[in-house]
Amino acid sequence: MQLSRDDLKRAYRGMSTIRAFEERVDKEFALGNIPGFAHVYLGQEASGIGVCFDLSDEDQIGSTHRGHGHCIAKGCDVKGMMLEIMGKAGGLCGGKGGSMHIADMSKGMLGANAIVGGSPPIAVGAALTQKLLKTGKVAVAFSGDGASNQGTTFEALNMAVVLGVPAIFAFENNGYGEHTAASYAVGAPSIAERAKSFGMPAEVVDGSDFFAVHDAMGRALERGRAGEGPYALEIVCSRFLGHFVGDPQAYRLPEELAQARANDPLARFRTKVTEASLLDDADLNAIDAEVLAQIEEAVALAIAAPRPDLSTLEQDVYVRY
Amino acid sequence: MQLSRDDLKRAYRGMSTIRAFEERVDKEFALGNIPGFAHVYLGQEASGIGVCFDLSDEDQIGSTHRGHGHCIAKGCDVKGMMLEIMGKAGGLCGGKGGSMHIADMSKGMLGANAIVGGSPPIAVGAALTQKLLKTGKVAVAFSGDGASNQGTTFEALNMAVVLGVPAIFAFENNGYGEHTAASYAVGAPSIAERAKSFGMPAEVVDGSDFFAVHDAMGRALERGRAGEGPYALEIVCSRFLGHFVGDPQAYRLPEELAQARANDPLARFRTKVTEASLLDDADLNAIDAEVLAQIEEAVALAIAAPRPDLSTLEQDVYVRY
Amino acid sequence: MARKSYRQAINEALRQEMRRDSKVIVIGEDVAGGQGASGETGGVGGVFGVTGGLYKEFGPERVIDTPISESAIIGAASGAALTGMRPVAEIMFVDFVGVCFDQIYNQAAKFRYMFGGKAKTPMVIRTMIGAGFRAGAQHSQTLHPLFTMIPGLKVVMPSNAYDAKGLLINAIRDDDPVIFMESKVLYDTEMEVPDEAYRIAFGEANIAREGKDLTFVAFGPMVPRALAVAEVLAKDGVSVEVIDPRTTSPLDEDAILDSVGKTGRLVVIDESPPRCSLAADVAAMVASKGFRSLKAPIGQVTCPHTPVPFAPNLEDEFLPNPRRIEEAARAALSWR
Amino acid sequence: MARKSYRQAINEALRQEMRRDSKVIVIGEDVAGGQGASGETGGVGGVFGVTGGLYKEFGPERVIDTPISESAIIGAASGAALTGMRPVAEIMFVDFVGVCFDQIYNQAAKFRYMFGGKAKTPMVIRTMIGAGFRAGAQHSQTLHPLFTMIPGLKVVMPSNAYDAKGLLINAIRDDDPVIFMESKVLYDTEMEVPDEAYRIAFGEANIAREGKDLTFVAFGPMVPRALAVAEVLAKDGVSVEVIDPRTTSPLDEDAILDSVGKTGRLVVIDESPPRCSLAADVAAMVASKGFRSLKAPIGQVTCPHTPVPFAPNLEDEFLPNPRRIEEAARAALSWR
Ligand SMILES: Cc1ncc(C[n+]2csc(CCOP(=O)(O)OP(=O)(O)O)c2C)c(N)n1
Ligand SMILES: Cc1ncc(C[n+]2csc(CCOP(=O)(O)OP(=O)(O)O)c2C)c(N)n1
Ligand SMILES: [Mg+2]
Ligand SMILES: [Mg+2]
Repeated sequence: MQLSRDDLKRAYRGMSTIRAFEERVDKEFALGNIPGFAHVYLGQEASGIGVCFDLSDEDQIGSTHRGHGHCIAKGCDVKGMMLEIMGKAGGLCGGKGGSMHIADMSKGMLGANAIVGGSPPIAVGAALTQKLLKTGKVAVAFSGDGASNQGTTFEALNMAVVLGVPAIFAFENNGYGEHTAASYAVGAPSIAERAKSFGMPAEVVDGSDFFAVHDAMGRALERGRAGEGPYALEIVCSRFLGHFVGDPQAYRLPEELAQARANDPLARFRTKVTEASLLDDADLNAIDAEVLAQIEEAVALAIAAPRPDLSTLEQDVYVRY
Repeated sequence: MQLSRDDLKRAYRGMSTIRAFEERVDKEFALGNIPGFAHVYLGQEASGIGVCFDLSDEDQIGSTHRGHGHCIAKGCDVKGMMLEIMGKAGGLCGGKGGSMHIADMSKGMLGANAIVGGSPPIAVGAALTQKLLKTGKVAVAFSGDGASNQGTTFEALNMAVVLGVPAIFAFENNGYGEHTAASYAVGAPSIAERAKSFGMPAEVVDGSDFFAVHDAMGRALERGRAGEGPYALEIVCSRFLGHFVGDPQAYRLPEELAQARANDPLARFRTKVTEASLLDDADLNAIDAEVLAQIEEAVALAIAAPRPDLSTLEQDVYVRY
Repeated sequence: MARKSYRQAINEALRQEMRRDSKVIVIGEDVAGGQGASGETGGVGGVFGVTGGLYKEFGPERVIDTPISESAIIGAASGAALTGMRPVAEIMFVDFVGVCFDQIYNQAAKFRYMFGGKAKTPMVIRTMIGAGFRAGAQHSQTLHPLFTMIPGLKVVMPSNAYDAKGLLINAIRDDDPVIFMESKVLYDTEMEVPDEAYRIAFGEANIAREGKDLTFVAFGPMVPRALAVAEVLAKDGVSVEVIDPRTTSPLDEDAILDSVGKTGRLVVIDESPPRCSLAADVAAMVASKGFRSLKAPIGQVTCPHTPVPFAPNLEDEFLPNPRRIEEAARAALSWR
Repeated sequence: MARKSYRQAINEALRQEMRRDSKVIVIGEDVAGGQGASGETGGVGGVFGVTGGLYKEFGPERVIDTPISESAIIGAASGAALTGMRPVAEIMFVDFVGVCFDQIYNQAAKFRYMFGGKAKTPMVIRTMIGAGFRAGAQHSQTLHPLFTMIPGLKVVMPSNAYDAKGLLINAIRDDDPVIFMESKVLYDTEMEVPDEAYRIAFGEANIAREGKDLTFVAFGPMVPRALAVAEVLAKDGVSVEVIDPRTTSPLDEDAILDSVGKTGRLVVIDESPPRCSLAADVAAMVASKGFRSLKAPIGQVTCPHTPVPFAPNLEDEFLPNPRRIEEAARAALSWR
């Protein structure tokens, strides 16, 4: 698929935003400004952006505990996100959700999900809505390699085939579920082949290459929008950092980590578009600079913001009780 | 695998026992002598007997709601079973379990299971014991085509591969999960292929042919006993009657039911062994007669037996509390 | 108005709501029946026939049969609800919730709160509850305490056909996730049920019988039992008030406290093992908020701390039965 | 004897039991860590390091890492237990039980009863509980009521390192399924813990502090909070008895009733939403069996009927905090 210069800038801006956001989360976490845990998306930027690039606000996604990148890719406001992650008033979920529960219905973002395998069934439901209302839209379930072994995920694959809904299963295989390698925990030779055996097309994609992801997603989308049923992508990518911010990662050799960095999706994008003279370094650097400023602003805002009012504690459990 | 005359008699006796037992359950249910539900195994006799034929009491099986055949195949006492199914004192579970919860640890029968997909994870655990204690024994998980779609079953498949345990997944595909066809509910082209994609050998077997089942199980057992890991069988068979005793089955055409009967596993066995002059009709008829007498005795005993003593109500919740 | 069974009342509620609102869909195992089979499709309507006929009227897009995959059923319902539909999902027997519990308590019930009030999940989970059917330990539970404890979920336990219809219509129109617990032993009980649609609000108890000496609080299938014992006691000149809260979450605390304020004596009749039960919940609430009114210890008639046994005599003894209810009533009455 | 943290005490219990009995195995996600990875294997020992070092000593056959498949983990444990092993399975955060609940309550906990007493299932499920970690709605629950209601399961909630060791050893040697709930906020708390193995029996409460004016009953991480408030009240001359039941099932009813018999006033402090909670359970039990002793309504300090909020100030307010505990105590004391 041929992308315009504007598209390319938009793609890079997305990846750059995730990169800057997550590096800052890592830093703010170390500074004690982020309560709880945080799982950052560094190294996987091309996946989220590639998958979500052609989605509208009416296409839906379900995400994971490692959801910041998906949120950004789906158009969530980074200020609202940073406020949320810091547990502040004005956060996308009023400070009640936190890093693992960011959602924005208005953007078709049905929620990060702290339960591994939580999202795929829900995404099937969103895809069912798309089918029943004949919207021509789709629903994407992001899952990790680890989540690919959860019973709920398997059920969702089969259900999507049986109901013939436009669900796209984006398996982000970053090689690890926490501290255990996918090579150990996924008994199957391939997540994509396993998904295919459920009765849907599936392919393995180089997840550090935005263009590869975007192309594959194009095929998945075509099928979904045409009402032909589900699709699965195994997006092979790398986690630059540990499972959660602070994980020392003794289980990964330095060489492996170096290799991941050498395959940096932003760098690869830059090389590709500059070598093809589609964009030049200045274009990309300008985006990086804008993005950094935007994140800086979000962080400043979030740090300065107050905590949610205590009166909100018992609000919004129900629409009405 | 060459079977002796005694083996053949034993195989036929097993199938005949299941047949007679289940036909009687159907009848006693109609007479009001069996409380609750009953799911009979009529038409699937060759599967249970073929799978369990070479198992010892130390090999374990986990069963389903349609478990009478598995119990008989694994050597459970038919008197104890009939008492149990009628809810009487002296039943295999003291009358507390009923049709869907018959178990006999001394026979390696870890329980019928009224939760679809309940058994496979448990069988993986039993297989783990076999592996850790290096017994050379296996554990079999019986599941239906319907159960093949349950998340717990999928997890068990993957877990068995990852842990490398001697679990054998016997998927009895009788074409229906309750009143819904497998062709609708199993999105995959084949249960066996789907299991294979998890990383284990798998094959489709004619489940109305005792010899085919027994042969395939031989291959599964060989792998299991050698400590080489799990195996899956998709055993294609027919349910002669409805899902539960009393199901009118308007969703199945008479032709389909007739076809199932035409493929009767007992009749096929008889034809095969008599045509090959391995056994003659008289041998088989004698077995049928013996079996009928045995079932008659079990029923008479069970009908006459008292209900469990009320003092047992609060017993055996715990070993000690 | 005509006599209708509890089953028919539920069926009618579904049908009327589906006619009224095209966003209402039914999804579950065999809610149509016969999909992919050689014979008739849609002739089953659930193992107990409760969704009978809906497939014929509304077709496969709105009466959706599924594989045996309860997590995917609940997820499909909640995902559809988040995005604009009003699904009515069926978990055939409540006992099966263990395979999909995460999708209920961590997902559907929590969305609204976790997402800061910006999502709504208008879905109903219909399910069958209760012992007395000789269905054994994994098909006879009630498990309402499990749901009542979940913030974000509403829990409905109709005890008769009239309530079943009005409460189900209310559940379908409600914007929160609701679990609707149908008593399988009540399906064939009949009474007058209006033909038109009507709503019964949640959190409003029904005073099933007025009285002044003793209060019974009972849930779902225990209500007819409580009424029967009240009738027996009436012959002895004891006047029992029977409260049917109809929903356990929200719970109509006022109705219970008012009644105990009048009678001073309370027996809670609850079909569940005793620990962390609704009986305990109500007893603790009254012991806190109605302390001054209490003239006797609160009686709790529950099941024992055991799984549901299969044998009919054991199961009958397991259930809060008339003898045990009456004993508890007399103990409460005799306390000075 | 040496000072050990709650984490170390648990680790030591596991290690000693694994040394004693080769049938004891540990199974769960990342209980070893690093399987299949390029670097070190076994260096993780659980996300909070509780099983640290076990892999190095006992190897992959006894410290078994699994895929993220909790139903298969619990099933693997119960199937192994039925056939002769004594597995200790880990469900990392208790919040995840929803994906494997069937394997706990319908399977492992019911085997013995359903099978007429002919099976035993000696397994332990270790899991982390509680809020205060800013981990959000799906990683901060306690859920002990969910387990306490299950016939066939035993439920352990250690509140300190000494108890943690003795209770875990007892759990491993117990022939029934036991859920062992570790408080993540207590992992780093230290005290003197004997080096040798010792057992603490289930159903025997610890009188964590003696007193005569008021009884506190608290569970797990709420025990230190109860003790702290008791200390504050002592400065005002109020003598509070603090009961730590240690196991919620079985529950040491006698210890609670004896204490209330003495003090006449009870506040239950329970980290869970209020409905069908342990607070309600204990309050109802005392309101039934200790009715005559009660001089004041029973106070229940619980969380509100909400999911666990993420923002630290909201979470601190959500938890039964010292202010709310003290208020409840003063209300109970002031009642005439
Ligand atoms: C049901 C459940 N089990 C376990 C966990 C703990 N956990 C959180 S993230 C994670 C690893 C997930 O791995 P993967 O799906 O590959 O995603 P990644 O972290 O690599 O993005 C685990 C085990 C959980 N949150 N939910
Ligand atoms: C978790 C769960 N969901 C649904 C049911 C209800 N149910 C009992 S048997 C059955 C059909 C099972 O089909 P299959 O696995 O093919 O076995 P078969 O009855 O054909 O032997 C269903 C849906 C159940 N018992 N457990
Ligand atoms: Mg991963
Ligand atoms: Mg079947």
